[in-house]
Amino acid sequence: MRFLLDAEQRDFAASLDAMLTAADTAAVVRDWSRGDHASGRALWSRIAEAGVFSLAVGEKYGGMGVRPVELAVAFVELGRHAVPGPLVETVAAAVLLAGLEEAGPAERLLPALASGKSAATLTTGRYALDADMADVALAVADPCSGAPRSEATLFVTPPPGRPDGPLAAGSPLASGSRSPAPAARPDSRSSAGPGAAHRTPLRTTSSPTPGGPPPRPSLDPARRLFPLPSGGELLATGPQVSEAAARALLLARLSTAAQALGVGLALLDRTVAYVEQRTQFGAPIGSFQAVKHRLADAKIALEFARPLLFGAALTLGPADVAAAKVTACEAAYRTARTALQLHGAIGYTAEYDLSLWLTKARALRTAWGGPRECRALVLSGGDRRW
Amino acid sequence: MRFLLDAEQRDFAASLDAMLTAADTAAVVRDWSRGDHASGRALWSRIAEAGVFSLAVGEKYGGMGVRPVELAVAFVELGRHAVPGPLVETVAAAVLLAGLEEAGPAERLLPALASGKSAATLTTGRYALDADMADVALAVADPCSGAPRSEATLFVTPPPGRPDGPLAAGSPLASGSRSPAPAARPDSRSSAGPGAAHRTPLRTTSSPTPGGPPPRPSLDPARRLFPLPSGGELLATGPQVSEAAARALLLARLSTAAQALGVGLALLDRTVAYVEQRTQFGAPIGSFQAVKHRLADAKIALEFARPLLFGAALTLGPADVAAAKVTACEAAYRTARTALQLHGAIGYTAEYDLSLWLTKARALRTAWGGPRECRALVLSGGDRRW
Amino acid sequence: MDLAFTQEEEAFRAEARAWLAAHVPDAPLPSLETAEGFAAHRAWEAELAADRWSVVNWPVEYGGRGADLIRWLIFEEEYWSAGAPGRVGQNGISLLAPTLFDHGTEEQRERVLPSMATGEVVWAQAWSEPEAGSDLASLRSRARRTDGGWLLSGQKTWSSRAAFADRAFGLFRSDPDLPRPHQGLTYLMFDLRAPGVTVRPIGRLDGKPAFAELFLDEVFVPDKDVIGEPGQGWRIAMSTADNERGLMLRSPGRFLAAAEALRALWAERGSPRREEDRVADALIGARAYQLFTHAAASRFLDGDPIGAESSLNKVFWSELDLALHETALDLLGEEGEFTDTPWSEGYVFSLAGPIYAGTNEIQRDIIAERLLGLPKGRR
Amino acid sequence: MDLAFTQEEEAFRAEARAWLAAHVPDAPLPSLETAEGFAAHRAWEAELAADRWSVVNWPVEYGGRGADLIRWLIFEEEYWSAGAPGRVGQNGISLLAPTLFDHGTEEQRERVLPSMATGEVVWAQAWSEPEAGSDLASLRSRARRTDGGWLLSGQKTWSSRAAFADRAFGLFRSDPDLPRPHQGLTYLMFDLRAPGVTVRPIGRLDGKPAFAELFLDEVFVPDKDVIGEPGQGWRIAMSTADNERGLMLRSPGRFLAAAEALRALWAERGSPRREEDRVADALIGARAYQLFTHAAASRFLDGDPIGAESSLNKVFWSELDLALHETALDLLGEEGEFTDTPWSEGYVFSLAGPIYAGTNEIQRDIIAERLLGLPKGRR
Repeated sequence: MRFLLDAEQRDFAASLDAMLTAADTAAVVRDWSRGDHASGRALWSRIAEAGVFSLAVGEKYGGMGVRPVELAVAFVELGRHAVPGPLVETVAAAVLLAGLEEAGPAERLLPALASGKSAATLTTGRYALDADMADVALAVADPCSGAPRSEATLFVTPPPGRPDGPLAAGSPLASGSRSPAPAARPDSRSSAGPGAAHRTPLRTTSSPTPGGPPPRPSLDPARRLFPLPSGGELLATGPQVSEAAARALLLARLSTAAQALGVGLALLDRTVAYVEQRTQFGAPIGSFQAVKHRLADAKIALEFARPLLFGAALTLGPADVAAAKVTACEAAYRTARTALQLHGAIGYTAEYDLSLWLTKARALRTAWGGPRECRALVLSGGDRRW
Repeated sequence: MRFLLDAEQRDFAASLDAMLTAADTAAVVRDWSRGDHASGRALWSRIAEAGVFSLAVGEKYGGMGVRPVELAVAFVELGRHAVPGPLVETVAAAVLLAGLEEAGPAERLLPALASGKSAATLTTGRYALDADMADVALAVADPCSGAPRSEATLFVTPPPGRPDGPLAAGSPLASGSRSPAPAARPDSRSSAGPGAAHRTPLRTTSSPTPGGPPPRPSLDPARRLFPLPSGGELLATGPQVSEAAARALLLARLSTAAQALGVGLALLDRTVAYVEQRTQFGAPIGSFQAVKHRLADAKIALEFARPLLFGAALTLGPADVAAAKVTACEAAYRTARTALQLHGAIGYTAEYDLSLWLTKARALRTAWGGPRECRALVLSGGDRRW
Repeated sequence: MDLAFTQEEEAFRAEARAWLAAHVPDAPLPSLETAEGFAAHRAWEAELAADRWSVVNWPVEYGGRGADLIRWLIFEEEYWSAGAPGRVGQNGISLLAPTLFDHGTEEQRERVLPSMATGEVVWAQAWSEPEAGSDLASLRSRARRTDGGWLLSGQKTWSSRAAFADRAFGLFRSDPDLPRPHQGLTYLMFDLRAPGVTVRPIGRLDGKPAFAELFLDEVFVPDKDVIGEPGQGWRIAMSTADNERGLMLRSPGRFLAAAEALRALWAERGSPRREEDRVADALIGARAYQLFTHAAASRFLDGDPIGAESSLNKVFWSELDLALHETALDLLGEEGEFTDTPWSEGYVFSLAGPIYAGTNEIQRDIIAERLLGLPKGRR
Repeated sequence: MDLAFTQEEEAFRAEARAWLAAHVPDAPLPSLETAEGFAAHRAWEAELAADRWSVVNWPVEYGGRGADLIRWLIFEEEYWSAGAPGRVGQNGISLLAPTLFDHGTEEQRERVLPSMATGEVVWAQAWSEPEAGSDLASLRSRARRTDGGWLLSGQKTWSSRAAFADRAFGLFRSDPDLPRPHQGLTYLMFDLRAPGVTVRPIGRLDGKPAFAELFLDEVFVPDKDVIGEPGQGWRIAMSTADNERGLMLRSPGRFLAAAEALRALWAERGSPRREEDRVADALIGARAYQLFTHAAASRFLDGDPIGAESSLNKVFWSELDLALHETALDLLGEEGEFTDTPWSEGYVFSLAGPIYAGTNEIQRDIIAERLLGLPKGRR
């Protein structure tokens, strides 16, 4: 038992951190929030080059095998730098595709996801993150609802301008072209109904398809959540989808927990730096005991979320992953509240970069399993005895 | 609308406070906790002389009419001085007896309760406070359970050595004599079963009846809760009991809320005084910002419980009373936690008087309606719109 | 001690309720923090003012009804319970007007108040500066004497409403040579469209321009727009901080209405027991705040000043507001992150509560030192 | 990075589990804080020691098994999961023994440790004094040089276990003339039954004599009972405060077992959804503490010192313990006030957690200053 990142893992974190520090991610986030994906796409490629997406893809599809610990390491850094885009969703999509019985979809789509040529979005609900820029859009019909697990189905959209469909080899990133209107599926249900089987058209333009629905505004401007139109092309169905989706959900939740921890760590660092230089009443406010204790509490919350995250990465037990998710997100949100309070009014402004982390901390709490769902999972047990 | 205590009410509080301050209530509490009621009985008489119990008794029975505001004023002071005994229970018993259709029980018992010649205990559950010293012991068969309200029954025990029973005129305080074993009631259920109709024998000895069950130990040593033996003499039955008991419960809850607020105020006062004189690291610990902020939070909690208490006294709405109960008790407990933390080890000792308030703050939380029950009542509405 | 309203007060309540039932817009107005919403809210102020409901507690001659604090509380309960719009004139009405009543000249009151009451002139506050947040006495913006008035220079920030407002008020350093920072400040009113004023709107967390930075470059202010004596600005600003304004900053009616809305949301979501405690605590907190305010108003009407206890108030309502909105967002679940829900604007606003009008940290220092008598520390 | 135990570690776990299954008393022992319970717990220490389970991490020659930190963690998990009794020898084993290993003489180790391991000699700590709680350096009790040893005089307090224990250890001021309070302190061991020692038991909140005051009047201590150099007591006491002791003060196994018991209580009470969050948070907290400790142990085994991060530890487990027990009491409802429930003693004990071993306020100061690098304030 050595419950410690090894030197290689620490180096990986450090090199990602250095790359993202140099990339001025705050500016990328602001572009992305406006629907301008150019700088974000460039960053996406560098993240892929660093090997992040390969960590979610098996070796036979050009990846390095699914490596949850390294994914957690990477997503902490992605969160620390508030990197925008369907990062979690691309990981989850890769895991889902690899878990299907048919190898076809994985063979065709995974290499491009691993290499960063494609980005994927994936939804099990009503909204898909960054559906306007994702090259592959997957929708699972509500595997977590009351529906029998064997009924789960998976829809995918063909890449635009590629009539040979999503299973065509390579599936490279097309850009600048608009997707065709998706063919309506007669048996698909209304887009508003819960548990409905949705799909979303694949788009590679840098803004939502003209005439398509705009993203619903999130408090985190970088989170562009698109309502899903009805229709979609059936990719797979049956228990294989449910099983693969369950595993994908675990990885999505784990990655989100890591991202939230990174967001929290960044908020703490920035706030510590701020209170050291901000002077009121003739002293740096960081010398006031009330300020110190709030930051100490944030530190405690984050440092105890960290081992839950890596423990969950090692066991992938549903209760462990749920515990990591709720704890990292609550720690990040608590840190955000502290960061806002100690910055005062400047922290409350959208133009100050802190806001990019503050709003993300709130939004991630409910992404891929909110606090209620995660705590219920912890109580339902199912893991080995802790 | 003048939502302020008038001069008379403020004077009443001040005179009670002065009397109780002079009475060295901490020593009385320690006697009482050992089962030695002599000093407590003496204090009881002085509290009665000050008119406290008269505030729960109608004029025709020798009281001043039921006056919830003045009762709240009085119980804040009783709590502030941690006065032991079935104070709340005596108030509730008086309200219950006066609410029965038959005037007989009230006529016989209330004058002695008002004058302080008798103390009463009252229970709707499994334990009766200070049953070893109460002169009148009443038990209501579970009016709050799922049982139809019309089934509520009221039992009473005859005063010891008075074969003419509890309805005998005067019912003066006997002392030193043991109660006879109560006649078993053939239709009474087991003492352990919830919803059972119990009674408890009247005792005036200063310790529990030899051979009778001892009190179950409470964290608050002054709270001597006796399990109820089966049996009891039926005093009244039917909807009149339920209705009278409901009103008695409101007054019990209100008085407990007031007592808790008083406990919290005393804890705050004592802690403020302590941190001003306790020096560590070369300064009074009351000059440390973390200490100041914890005390400020206690102050806020208590000062916002206060208007809820008096508002509830004016409306006697069940939701208002429940809100006052849960808020005053949470504020008192929160203040107790702060008081303990800021006193450090000395506060953790039974011999230091602070402990008498600390442990009472915890115990009152669940007396006469715990947080869960009170919050549920608030949500169930039933009051006018706030 | 009673909570009973007089027949006249009940009649006042009935009149307010009836007027509101007839006039409150069916659909919510657009956000106050947008140009479109600002205009709509300004029109609503005019509608209120037309029937003397915009400033009920002002004297009749300035557009009010001469209502006392009790009637003001009644009006606010009815106002928020009716779902009426936010008040775009709040800064002027609750911050500037009390100062004018106490320290202004009759000429100033006659000139400023009626147009404030109708919303024709909307006022922004201009207190903070980049280096003077909680430590307000360290203001640097200057007022320099000139013929017939003053020239303002410097930078103000976090000026709420200033993105769309007409005029502003604040403190300026008119004598920089005095030894203590509280000395030599002057209280002035100025036009946000005067030459030399640059208004840069600032977006708050959800992007809406809820406040602005003001850059002032030799902005001329005539003597008639100085409130009180020059150099006495700090004393003037603080003297009204401790009066009923501490009571009137956030009315109980707002929180009672919000808590009822929360209860309705909770019921609509199937009354989850898991959130029961938090919903109950929001209802209880709103009730506690209402009754606390009733008690404070009663004391005030009996002639007692409202002092440091307004710090209790500030911490309580700001934490209540935040907890209430966080509970609502949690009830919304995944929908909670969207800014187009009925709860988002209130949540974002509630996040600022513990910061503005004196941070809650400062308020706790005040409670500890002034109400509990603890020794001053270095903080 | 892994959480996997070796085959040898798993075998160690199996051996511990089997032994505990065979030996843990069926019924709980009487409270440790009573004379009867103290004796029963002392006998239990002997039973543990007979099979070398009382001090698994000590070297074999002193009665241990030479277990590393990982095995210690495994043992503790099994120990508390088996519902085994509290450890009456804890003060000596976790506070004095590490100091003897680092700073004692071989003679001292041979003399002191074996009887500590068997419970034959139970040790009390004697750190605090009436005027020196959090500010430990301000100790006043004196050690005065005499022939062949020292004479101790003064008063110690909050000496846990001292009501029934045999010996004690603590710091005494041997040179009162030095300018800084940390200087001139000497670390000594002494007999609680020596002439000149008066032990006055002190009842904690529930009345049980969990600690005592010690009045020392010219108590003779031979030189052989001085640990390290005279005058170096502070350095010696602190040097082991930052090592693995910070890790071993409260083992994760205790909280894992308590959280599981809470889950069982919750289930027994009908799994009320209202308490679901708090029960889940107790389980999660215990798991987090387990994994945090695993990580810290791994770093320690890699040669990194355990420094100020033990302050994170202290605040976390003490708050977890309190929240866990408050939840249990709330689940018990009206029964929660009784001291004869299985939860009462744990609750009362948990109340002290944020106070002893450095108050949580001090720990937060340390976290802020040493881990976050914030400037020292006046506190």
